Amino acid sequence: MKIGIRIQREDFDLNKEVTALAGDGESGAVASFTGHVRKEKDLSTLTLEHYPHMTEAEIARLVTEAGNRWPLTGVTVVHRVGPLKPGERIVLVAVASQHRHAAFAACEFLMDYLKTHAPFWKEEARGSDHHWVEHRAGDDEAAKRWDPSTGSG
Amino acid sequence: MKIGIRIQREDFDLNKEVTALAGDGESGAVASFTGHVRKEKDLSTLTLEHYPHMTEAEIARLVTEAGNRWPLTGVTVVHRVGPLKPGERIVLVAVASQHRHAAFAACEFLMDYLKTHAPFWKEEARGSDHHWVEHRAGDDEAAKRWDPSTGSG
Amino acid sequence: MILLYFAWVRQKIGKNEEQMTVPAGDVAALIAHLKSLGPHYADAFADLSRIRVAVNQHHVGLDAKIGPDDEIAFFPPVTGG
Amino acid sequence: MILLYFAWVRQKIGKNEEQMTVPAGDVAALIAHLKSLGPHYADAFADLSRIRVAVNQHHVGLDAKIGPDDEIAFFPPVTGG
Repeated sequence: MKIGIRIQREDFDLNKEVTALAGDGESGAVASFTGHVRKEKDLSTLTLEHYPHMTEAEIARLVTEAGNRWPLTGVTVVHRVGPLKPGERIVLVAVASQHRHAAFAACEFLMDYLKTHAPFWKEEARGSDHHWVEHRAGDDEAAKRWDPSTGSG
Repeated sequence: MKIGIRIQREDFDLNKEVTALAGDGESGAVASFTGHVRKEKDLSTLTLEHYPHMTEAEIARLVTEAGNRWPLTGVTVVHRVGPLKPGERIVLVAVASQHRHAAFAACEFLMDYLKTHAPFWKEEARGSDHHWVEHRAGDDEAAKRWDPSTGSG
Repeated sequence: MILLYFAWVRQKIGKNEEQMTVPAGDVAALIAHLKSLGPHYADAFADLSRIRVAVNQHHVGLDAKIGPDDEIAFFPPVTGG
Repeated sequence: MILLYFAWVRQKIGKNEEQMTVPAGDVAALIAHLKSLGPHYADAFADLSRIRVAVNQHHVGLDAKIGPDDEIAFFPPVTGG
């Protein structure tokens, strides 16, 4: 399995990332997710902070878990940090497989776990007000779906 | 909901398509799927034929159905026709929403229905042998998951 | 009515499309008529489990009614995506 | 041990990281010790339901054992993706 994990300030080129994953013809299916900063009243900047080294390590653990659960040929995760404007991309998770349902499931699993496990924090600037985004309980529920011990996965 | 449906011989730029869908900040989530020609023993060319006009009409019906089922802000479907080489992209389905689970579900729904409803046919060339790809029963099963009348969706 | 053929149905029959005038009826009756026109047609329609039909660009079953102004397409189960 | 603070935990305490020597024990004991160091710490750790902990870059609970060579990080529930 090809694995690429990058934390960076710069934007990414989705076309390049997907071509790098699947352009060799080894996998027929690539499911991708991109998260974007939503335009909201007064929101001028969303700034992402992270825990260097742990971020990469935690994402690598999640990718390994995904590779254990589904037959994947490659995973690319790119997560941006620093200040972002409405409409800009925050995150890319791209999963290649020979089977489209495996690619979709693993991509959704990775997003759900990234939201609950990867050490990133978002701070919103609205006018002169800065505040930290609160963790959403719905994200915990989403991640629990994948945990067989909860009986709902 | 922004809707884009294109049948074309040329490749597409995934980055551009996703930026067009979500670069305005109206939707926070874009789930995308790209299908690629797999490299297989002796496979030299995969040629796609379609039923002009019905293809676009049928995909438009599927997109409308997806928009009825999930809160979507945009859908782009690009399907290539003509001769393709191993590793080349065949299809893009990109779905934008304010909610990532809606984006994922609608993207997978559209792929499952595209595989069973959109009038495309693949012919493989292996050396001097040409043959039409057989429809996969597994694709019918996948599409049935979304049909409440079957009791399994 | 106009008849359209795709993929191996097109190859077996040896044409993309043709105009035809037949009495009003359903798709099954049209197929029975086509099979009587010669061995190419008989071969194309030999196994109806492998044939799909669209009338005016909508998927239909063999019992769909058809009339003189309809566009009727015959093709194998689809394999796109 | 080295302590790291992120997001509003970092802002409340007023530093990114610090070295500290405390008796071996668990995370809960370390937090109790930190809260005794002054109002900034007491404020940061006032509601432990809002605090998450990593030891050596792995998520852990408050009962995790820690030693002198460990890297211990305190932060709010994560909000990436």
